[in-house]
Amino acid sequence: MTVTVRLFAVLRDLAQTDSQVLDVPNGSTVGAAAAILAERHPALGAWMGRVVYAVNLEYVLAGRVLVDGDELALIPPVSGG
Amino acid sequence: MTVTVRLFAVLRDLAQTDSQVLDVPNGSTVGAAAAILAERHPALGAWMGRVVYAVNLEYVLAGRVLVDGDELALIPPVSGG
Amino acid sequence: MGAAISTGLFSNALDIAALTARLSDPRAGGILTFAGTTRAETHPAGQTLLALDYEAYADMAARQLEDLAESAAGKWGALAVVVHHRLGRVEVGEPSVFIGVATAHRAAAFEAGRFLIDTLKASAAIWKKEVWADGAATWVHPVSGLDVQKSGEA
Amino acid sequence: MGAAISTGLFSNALDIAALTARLSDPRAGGILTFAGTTRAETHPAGQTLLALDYEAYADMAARQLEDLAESAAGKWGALAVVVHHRLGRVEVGEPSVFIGVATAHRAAAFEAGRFLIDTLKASAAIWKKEVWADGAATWVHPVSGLDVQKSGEA
Repeated sequence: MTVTVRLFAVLRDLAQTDSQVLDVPNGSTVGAAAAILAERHPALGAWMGRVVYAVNLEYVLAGRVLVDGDELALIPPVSGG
Repeated sequence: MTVTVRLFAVLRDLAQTDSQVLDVPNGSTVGAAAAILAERHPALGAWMGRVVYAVNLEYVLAGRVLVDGDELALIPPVSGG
Repeated sequence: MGAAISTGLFSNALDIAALTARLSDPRAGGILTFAGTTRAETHPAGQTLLALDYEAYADMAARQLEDLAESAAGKWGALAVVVHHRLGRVEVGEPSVFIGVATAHRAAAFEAGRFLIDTLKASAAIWKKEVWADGAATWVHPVSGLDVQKSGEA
Repeated sequence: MGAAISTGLFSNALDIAALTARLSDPRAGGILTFAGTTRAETHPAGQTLLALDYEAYADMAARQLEDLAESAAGKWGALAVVVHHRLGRVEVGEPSVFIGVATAHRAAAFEAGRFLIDTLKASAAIWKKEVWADGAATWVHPVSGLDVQKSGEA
């Protein structure tokens, strides 16, 4: 199945992309998909311990199971305001 | 000696004056001056337990000793804001 | 560098936008404002509140508002402080008091703002009279915090 | 009667006066506003801060700001709530965020206001980049509350 991954701020700069479609095995968790992404973009590695996740615009934990077509966002520490 | 007494809000309405010069014995306290005032204006009686005092624009306690020419204000519960 | 302070009692309407603009400062990270407004009320007997009518012991209250602003500047390092209070008739929906503070960080802005309005309400020599639709007018002389709430304060 | 709510992310300058005017309500006794502004900074290495550059996960942040405003309306009975955030470049002295709330009593206004700005800063999917006079630009990704203070937040 495929999920769309969104990257922001320092993550987008490091990966040199703000969005990409990722092939992941059916039933993958958010954490597993993030690991596949990190393999493809080694530059993200140092940040993977500091991101949280959102699926379809809502914060989720790493154990959340993805379904085909989900939008998965990696959210580095926020600094709005 | 004389002090000028200032009255506000409900006290002014009851006494039908906002200011008056009061003769008090030398060395009178604020509390003693207020008692003289209350004798002259019985309508203020019910309020005398609820006022606080200011002398020359600063809050003081009833024991404060007045000097000739002081401005003594009776301050009913405030409701600004 | 000292704080920019503006305080006073005014018979004309408070210009919230102009007062807020006075709080701009390049050193500021947060600007907090609070306006107390005359709230529509219905008297237990069914009357509607038309307005509040404010009076002050003007010389004393003016000095108190200035002291308040200076305290906020000193205690919270405020860069700019505004404390303006209306006198006379304030219609429903109109502001009777405006406080504003600019600080480097937001926690100080909230604390200083709360201090300014709470202390003003508790101690400034200012009184309001409720003016009702039937022409009745009653002074508000609260007995306690609870009575303050009941008698129509913000 | 429901609360009047206005939220969103905007590329144009925030019009503080117009946003404050939206909070007027005859049922209100208090109107609180807070604006977070870009604070003049000097980098430890001596550079001067020119501006902050904001980006957001726009679809998510827009929904979060709306949820925040609805929470404040529900929890504190706010009559009107505004939560607007800038995107793009915000020069020193300019506001990047504006929150405002109208309530019947002042304690609720302060509590709801603090909730809005604190929760927005802690959770909204928005990021800022510091843009320095020498052209350097660094993302702000705070490690903790302490780091947030050090990295230039209000």
